[in-house]
Amino acid sequence: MSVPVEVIFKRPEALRDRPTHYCPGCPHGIAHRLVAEALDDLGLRERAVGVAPVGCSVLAYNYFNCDFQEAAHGRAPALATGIKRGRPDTIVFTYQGDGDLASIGMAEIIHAANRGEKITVVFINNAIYGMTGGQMAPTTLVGQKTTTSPYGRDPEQIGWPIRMAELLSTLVAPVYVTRQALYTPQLVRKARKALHTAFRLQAEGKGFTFVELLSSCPTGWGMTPVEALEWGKEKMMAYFPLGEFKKPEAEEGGKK
Amino acid sequence: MSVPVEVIFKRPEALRDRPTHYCPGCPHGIAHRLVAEALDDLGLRERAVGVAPVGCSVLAYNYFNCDFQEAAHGRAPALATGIKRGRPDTIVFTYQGDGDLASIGMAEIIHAANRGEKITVVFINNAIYGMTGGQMAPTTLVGQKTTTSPYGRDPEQIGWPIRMAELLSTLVAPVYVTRQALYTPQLVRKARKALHTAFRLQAEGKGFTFVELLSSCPTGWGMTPVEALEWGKEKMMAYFPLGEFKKPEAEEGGKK
Amino acid sequence: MTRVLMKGAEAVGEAAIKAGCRHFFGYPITPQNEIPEYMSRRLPQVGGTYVQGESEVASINMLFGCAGAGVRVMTSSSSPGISLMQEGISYIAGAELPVVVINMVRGGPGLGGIQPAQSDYFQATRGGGHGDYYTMVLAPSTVQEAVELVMDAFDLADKYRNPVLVLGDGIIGQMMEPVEFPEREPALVDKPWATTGCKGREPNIVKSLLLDPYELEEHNRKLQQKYERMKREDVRVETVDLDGAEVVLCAYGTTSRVCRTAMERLREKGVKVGLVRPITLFPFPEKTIQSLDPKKVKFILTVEMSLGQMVQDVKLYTEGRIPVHFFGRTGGVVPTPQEVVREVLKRLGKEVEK
Amino acid sequence: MTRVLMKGAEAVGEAAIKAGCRHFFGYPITPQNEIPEYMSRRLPQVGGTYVQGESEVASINMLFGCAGAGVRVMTSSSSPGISLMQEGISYIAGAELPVVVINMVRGGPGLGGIQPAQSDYFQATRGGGHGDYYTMVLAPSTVQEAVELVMDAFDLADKYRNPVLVLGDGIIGQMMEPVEFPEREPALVDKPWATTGCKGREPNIVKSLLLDPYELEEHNRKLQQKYERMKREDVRVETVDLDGAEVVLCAYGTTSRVCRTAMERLREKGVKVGLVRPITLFPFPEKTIQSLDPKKVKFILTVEMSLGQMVQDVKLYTEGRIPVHFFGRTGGVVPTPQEVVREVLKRLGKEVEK
Amino acid sequence: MTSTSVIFAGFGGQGVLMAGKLLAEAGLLEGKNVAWIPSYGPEMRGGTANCTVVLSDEIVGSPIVPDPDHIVVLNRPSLDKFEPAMKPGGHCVVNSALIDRKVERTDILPTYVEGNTIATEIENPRGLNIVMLGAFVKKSGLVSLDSVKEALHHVFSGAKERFYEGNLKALEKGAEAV
Amino acid sequence: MTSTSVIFAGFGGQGVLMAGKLLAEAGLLEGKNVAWIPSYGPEMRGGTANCTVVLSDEIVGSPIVPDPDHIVVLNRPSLDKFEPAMKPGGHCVVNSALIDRKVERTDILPTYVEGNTIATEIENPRGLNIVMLGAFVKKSGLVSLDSVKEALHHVFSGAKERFYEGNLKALEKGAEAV
Amino acid sequence: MPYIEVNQELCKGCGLCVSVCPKQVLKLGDKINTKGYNFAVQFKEGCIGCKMCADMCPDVAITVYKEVKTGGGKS
Amino acid sequence: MPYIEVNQELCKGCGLCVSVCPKQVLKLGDKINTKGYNFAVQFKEGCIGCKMCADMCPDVAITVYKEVKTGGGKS
Ligand SMILES: Cc1ncc(C[n+]2csc(CCOP(=O)(O)OP(=O)(O)O)c2C)c(N)n1
Ligand SMILES: Cc1ncc(C[n+]2csc(CCOP(=O)(O)OP(=O)(O)O)c2C)c(N)n1
Ligand code: SF4
Ligand code: SF4
Ligand code: SF4
Ligand code: SF4
Ligand code: SF4
Ligand code: SF4
Ligand SMILES: [Mg+2]
Ligand SMILES: [Mg+2]
Repeated sequence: MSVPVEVIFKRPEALRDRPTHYCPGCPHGIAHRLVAEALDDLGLRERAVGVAPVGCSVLAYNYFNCDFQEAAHGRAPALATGIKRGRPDTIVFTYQGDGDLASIGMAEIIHAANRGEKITVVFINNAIYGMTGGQMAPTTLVGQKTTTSPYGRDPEQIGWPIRMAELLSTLVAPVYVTRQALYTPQLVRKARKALHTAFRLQAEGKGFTFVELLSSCPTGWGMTPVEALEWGKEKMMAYFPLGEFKKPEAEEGGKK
Repeated sequence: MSVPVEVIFKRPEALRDRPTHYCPGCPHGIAHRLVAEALDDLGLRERAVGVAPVGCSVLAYNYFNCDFQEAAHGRAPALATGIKRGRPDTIVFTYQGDGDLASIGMAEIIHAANRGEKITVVFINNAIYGMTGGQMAPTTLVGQKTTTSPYGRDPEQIGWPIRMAELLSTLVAPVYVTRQALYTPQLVRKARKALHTAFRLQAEGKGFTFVELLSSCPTGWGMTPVEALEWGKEKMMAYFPLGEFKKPEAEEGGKK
Repeated sequence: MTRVLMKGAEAVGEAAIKAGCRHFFGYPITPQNEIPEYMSRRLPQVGGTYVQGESEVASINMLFGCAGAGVRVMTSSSSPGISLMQEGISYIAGAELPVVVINMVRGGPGLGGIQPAQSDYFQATRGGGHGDYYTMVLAPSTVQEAVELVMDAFDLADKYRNPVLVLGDGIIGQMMEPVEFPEREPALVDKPWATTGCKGREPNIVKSLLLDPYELEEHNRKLQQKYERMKREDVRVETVDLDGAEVVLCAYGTTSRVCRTAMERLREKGVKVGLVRPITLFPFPEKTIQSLDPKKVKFILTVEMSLGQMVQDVKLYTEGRIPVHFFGRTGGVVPTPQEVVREVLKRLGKEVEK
Repeated sequence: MTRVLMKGAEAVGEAAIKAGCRHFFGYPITPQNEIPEYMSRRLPQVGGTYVQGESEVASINMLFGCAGAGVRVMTSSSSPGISLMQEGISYIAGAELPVVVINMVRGGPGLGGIQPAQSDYFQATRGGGHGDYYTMVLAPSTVQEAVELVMDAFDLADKYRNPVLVLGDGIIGQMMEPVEFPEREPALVDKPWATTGCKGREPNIVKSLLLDPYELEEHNRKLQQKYERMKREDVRVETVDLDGAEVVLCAYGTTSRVCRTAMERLREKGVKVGLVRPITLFPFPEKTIQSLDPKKVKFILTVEMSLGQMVQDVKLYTEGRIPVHFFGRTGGVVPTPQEVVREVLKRLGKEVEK
Repeated sequence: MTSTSVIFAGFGGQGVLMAGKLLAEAGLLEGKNVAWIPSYGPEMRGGTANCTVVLSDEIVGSPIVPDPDHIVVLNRPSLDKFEPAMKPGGHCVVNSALIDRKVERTDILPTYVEGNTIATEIENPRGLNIVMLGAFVKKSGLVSLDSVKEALHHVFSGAKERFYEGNLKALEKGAEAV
Repeated sequence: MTSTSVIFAGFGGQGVLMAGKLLAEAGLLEGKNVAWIPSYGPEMRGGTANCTVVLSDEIVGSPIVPDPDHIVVLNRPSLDKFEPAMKPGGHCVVNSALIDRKVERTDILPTYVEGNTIATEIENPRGLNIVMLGAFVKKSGLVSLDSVKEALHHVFSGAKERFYEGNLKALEKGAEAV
Repeated sequence: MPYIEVNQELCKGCGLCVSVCPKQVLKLGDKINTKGYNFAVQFKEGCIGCKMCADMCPDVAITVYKEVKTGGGKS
Repeated sequence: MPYIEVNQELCKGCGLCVSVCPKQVLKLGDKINTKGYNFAVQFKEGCIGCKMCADMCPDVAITVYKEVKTGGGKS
């Protein structure tokens, strides 16, 4: 006799039932799920068009269960601009890594944000180029060793890690700019809320929304997945403070 | 019988004795002179390498009396990086317009600043693309009519003007970030001091220095030179506040 | 409709609008600024959208997104700007999207100058970007033809799901000539592959990534078949007086007009001269070249505003059967009819007027 | 010095250092990441500077500046990244600066794949950027040759004040082979034109802008003379067994190795087969092709990892005197010796083994 | 030769492009094939400007004309530049108010018009270009003055209508002056 | 045929690239021409990895070998993939600790090695690749075991010296196991 | 009592679920799946259905179940 | 008394100097230079050598002079 059971956690509809190519313990998978949940919760899957970056998540289109375009490296915000301007009724989001967004795609993200494109940008900051084998990113921490900063990032030579959320929140047009992290279940739940807010604001036609998610790259960092999350929580969060850097006035007192 | 006279104002040595191609009343000429004076005053002319942009000042190399390279549109900070890294003993400066620096060259300026390249960037903000015939720039004011914003810049459609000095001053590496204006003799004198400071700091090996100069474009704005300066003083300075957004600690109390 | 005097650049803009294009993304550059300017003025009037990209790189990627969403879209630029678009064009060709790109060519290399040139022929016809791809390339020689070719460009882009380049030059862009806009409805086609939101269907994916080399090769073969089809179905060429010609000039765009004037003068001197004017540069009118009769044609003179680029295609298809000569000016200098006349006479061994 | 086993990418890096290159600007991309990684490790040890550009666009412009300042400098990338450099390369060619650019070609178009390809031949040899310019293009087929050609590339760049491209592919970059570094001092030359600060001389100006079309044309003619000089002085080609060959294979880089293996097997089957292996792709070894004897050579088979690009050059210089065939795989698929053997036998009308 | 070319040249701001455009419009109204092509680019800033107009009974061939049939020059540098280039036999219309020298060639037909003076007299100093156009059209007879008037009406309509009267007067005065 | 090719294949992380590299180094030490080429790219992430080593008395021709002479496979997918591609007569060395099937072809020479088990026994579980290499070298005789030892010494020197002993043992154990 | 199920083929044995489970009822098993990973298993009772494991699982390999309280015959 | 000199060929007649001169001693003259510009001139005395005109002149066409005080024979 089987006891009747209820499923209290399962794969969201906006995520396909497929194995990913990510390394074991890579938070890209968590971020995918959170985005998919936000789309499901808000009933936006059938209006959504995602833009995959070039980076480890280049195959994101295989995992999400919605329309997708695969961009040139760094140009996802430009593609998203084209999609949203061409089809204002769609819900457009980009999903970008730190190499993609903060290095080669710096001009595109700043200008899309500055124009107030009505899109949602999901920014996975793992302080490294995962896909190409662990090179230095603009967000690589001071002293961090990577395959192209083999002696540790030296700020005298190449400057300090860029804080994208802070940079973008100095612009007028963006309506929602936040930084969250994926290092613990509690943080993951907060990140989920942030994505929900971002997509909701887009659906309401409010404007440009930006969710930075501090992540890890066990492979690139040369750590086990569990170590990587701990290092992230300790080091990444120390340099990249979490918070909502910008949100619509109405949201301040409103539901979070 | 001629009275003995003393010259109390003359063309600086670092500026060639040549007519420029600029329109009548175009402040590019003023900015050139100020840069040349800074080089002269600090005795840097023979170590200087300027980088000319693509923009009305594309021919700057004809006017300055020092080594020069002419860059691709927007990439002057990348060229400057190459020059300074290749020849650390040179004094390298870029001279860029708002289309060049704030639009196509956004990634290059942010990253050069973020790396803390030991160069000086002179940024001429005239809120328009002068050279190509008066198109909208990222710094074009709200409501301003240009040949590509014929109905006036609409922030709902294309966002608000970018404040570059503020944006760059959020980065860690830059040592000196200031905005000055060229609208009155008093302002011009302050701008001159700012350039002096910037070049001095570079010569001292301090790091990245950035001088934004609010300018005008009588031709692109469709005004007489005098009207243009007045409009600039009233409208440009209202949106783009003057000030020193970043300077080395030691400078605070020191000579200005 | 009556003929109106219009600048080439503006006529190009209006033609795009007539073809149903409501989205334009571009970045200013001389000598084609009148196109974005026109679009920024006109598009809002017809419910369209003009967005000035922050650069040519951004602009071409906006096209990429917009075309992926199934919308007719165009950009325009000139040589340096087009170079910046090469990665994007390669992606768009790889992802098989229909876009229209205008290049009003200017003298190069580098910043070069802003006067008319044809020195981007290789880039346009061989793919300046990476990989085995081609774009269709249309080369108008008058403002009227620019209008027609731009309208056709949208249809061809849709037909082949491929970028179509319109290769003009500073003159085509800046010149005013009388134009008449053909009365024709835009032939908008269904785009079931577009990313419009997956309501009621499986998700659509627009991409150029195929990590498995065998799949990527398969994809390349498919693209190749498309290019072969272009060669079969959409070659365009104008020929003038080829019958009995002892000398054949070959030129496109602006230089073909120079050749026309030169031909008048040559005929006055008793030279039997014909003209092959490729209208599609890719696919190149190879059959026309191949069909020239070596027994009658003494030589072909290719005239370009370059140091010699299209002449390679002419040689490729004559395969040594007819001598192929070249005359060109470059860097923004437009050859004069006199120069062409002189070159032909010299090659014929005739007395050359001073 | 002894032979050491080294990855192609790292050997390229070390060769550059041996050639006196102390400055590297680049951006990661598969399959050549080991070059920037190697440089980031090694350059600080020899007093040099590695700066990771924020993009390929920035990187090539850093080269532009650095070379203008008279310093030996290199970057490396792979196909999409090289497309992004086209504007910069055109500028550098226009400004006549010596730089070395490595392209480890991968399958395209667009993002394509990351496996080895040769489909950037057109881009490399015809100038993917705008304007009438050429870069020298060197194509190594072994790691050892990559070392030598990279060292030569710096000398050639200085000799011509021109960009030199080294065109490898994923295999050349990823493969380990034994290498021996030639003992030779870097041939550093005086660069009186460089922007080093004008102490004691008139200011130097490095630029590609010439607004007057006649001056720009003059400049282009000067460039053209340089390209002609390359054709006279620096063509490199390896030929194997051309004497008496009835079939000539033509291939460069990795595919030339495939052809070598195929040749062994063909010889076993009694086919007299030779090989033309261009080492410089621009200037192309046209004389070698022209000197093939139509009476002896039944056909030329060009083998490429593309849909057919170099084959155009082969055709251009055979001018129809010898049939030119093509065999290629693309998208990252490497042709096998068996396939080449089969293709040759088929063309010869011989029985083809299954 | 069924095709005729005219170059209008002067300082930037003197309105030579508009003068040329009016001629082209007039030609179009008379059923001719026409092409108008300006010099362009930064050399216009504070420098000189010019445009070429080609009128033809057949298809217009090369729109770039190294040797124009006629020229209308509003300043000295333009006369210096284009006088030597002209074909023999054409009209050379000179703004003698600004140009302090005479035409040197003897195989072309000079016409001197005190352009600025006339324009100032009729209190329309910006109408200099139209004065010169009037003079040229009258002298050359290339198109009829009426066609130019119609073109003027066409170009200066709508928002620009207020300039119509002044320019009409300039045209007539120019024509009268020669 | 003077040239021999071997493919080493397994999961990413099993060390197949290093095993191949050691074979190439050993070949070089014996004065042969060698080439080593890895599979590369993102498919390595959590997927499979392999490399090809070619040893030759002459210049190495095509380094890409669709039909290897020998294979050394560390996991099941690799056996499935490369067994059918092999030339007849070659050695197929199988990590039977992980691979739950036998070689199917009858024209190749199978060798089964309990790779993981042996590596675990000698307390060097990461030495699996070297165990398999030892087995292959012993079976094929393509290079001498001594040359591989020398290569091992060369590769595991300096900072990596601490891994030398363990790997030497793995090599020997692998060779002994067949 | 709530419990979880791990999809063996999706699991990559990263151990994140194991590390966050407040009840320590998860571990990586000895068996490997076809990709070679030691997948996670719930090896004892005590799961409280807090879903933390599922929140952290990058491969969405975990489903969390709760027994339904069958109160008064209604399901 | 200080005075200024305008280089006629460099001056573009923009009028900026005229607009800033606190003593209003400058104006654009009637004559044009070879480029067609009405260049600036100091049309009356009263210059105080404040250099404001020179500060604003985009074409560096202005030189400012001051008479040297010849105090006691020394120059
Ligand atoms: C134009 C271009 N340059 C470089 C690359 C190579 N590339 C692919 S992904 C990547 C960076 C990936 O890092 P990131 O964006 O941080 O994503 P992650 O892999 O870390 O998630 C790079 C440099 C490319 N594909 N295209
Ligand atoms: C790649 C490229 N894109 C566009 C241009 C055309 N262009 C030249 S200057 C310029 C903008 C000039 O504006 P700005 O930088 O503000 O300088 P200003 O002329 O106002 O001083 C543009 C778009 C170009 N030369 N190259
Ligand atoms: S390399 Fe890093 S970012 Fe990429 S899948 Fe692996 S762990 Fe994730
Ligand atoms: S167009 Fe504007 S910025 Fe350019 S020279 Fe003229 S006034 Fe100055
Ligand atoms: S739901 Fe909570 S208690 Fe149950 S296994 Fe998961 S983490 Fe442990
Ligand atoms: S978190 Fe997921 S993938 Fe990782 S071990 Fe647990 S169930 Fe497996
Ligand atoms: S120096 Fe001062 S007072 Fe003299 S003219 Fe110039 S602005 Fe006027
Ligand atoms: S400011 Fe200079 S250019 Fe302008 S009018 Fe005065 S002197 Fe002439
Ligand atoms: Mg990253
Ligand atoms: Mg500007």
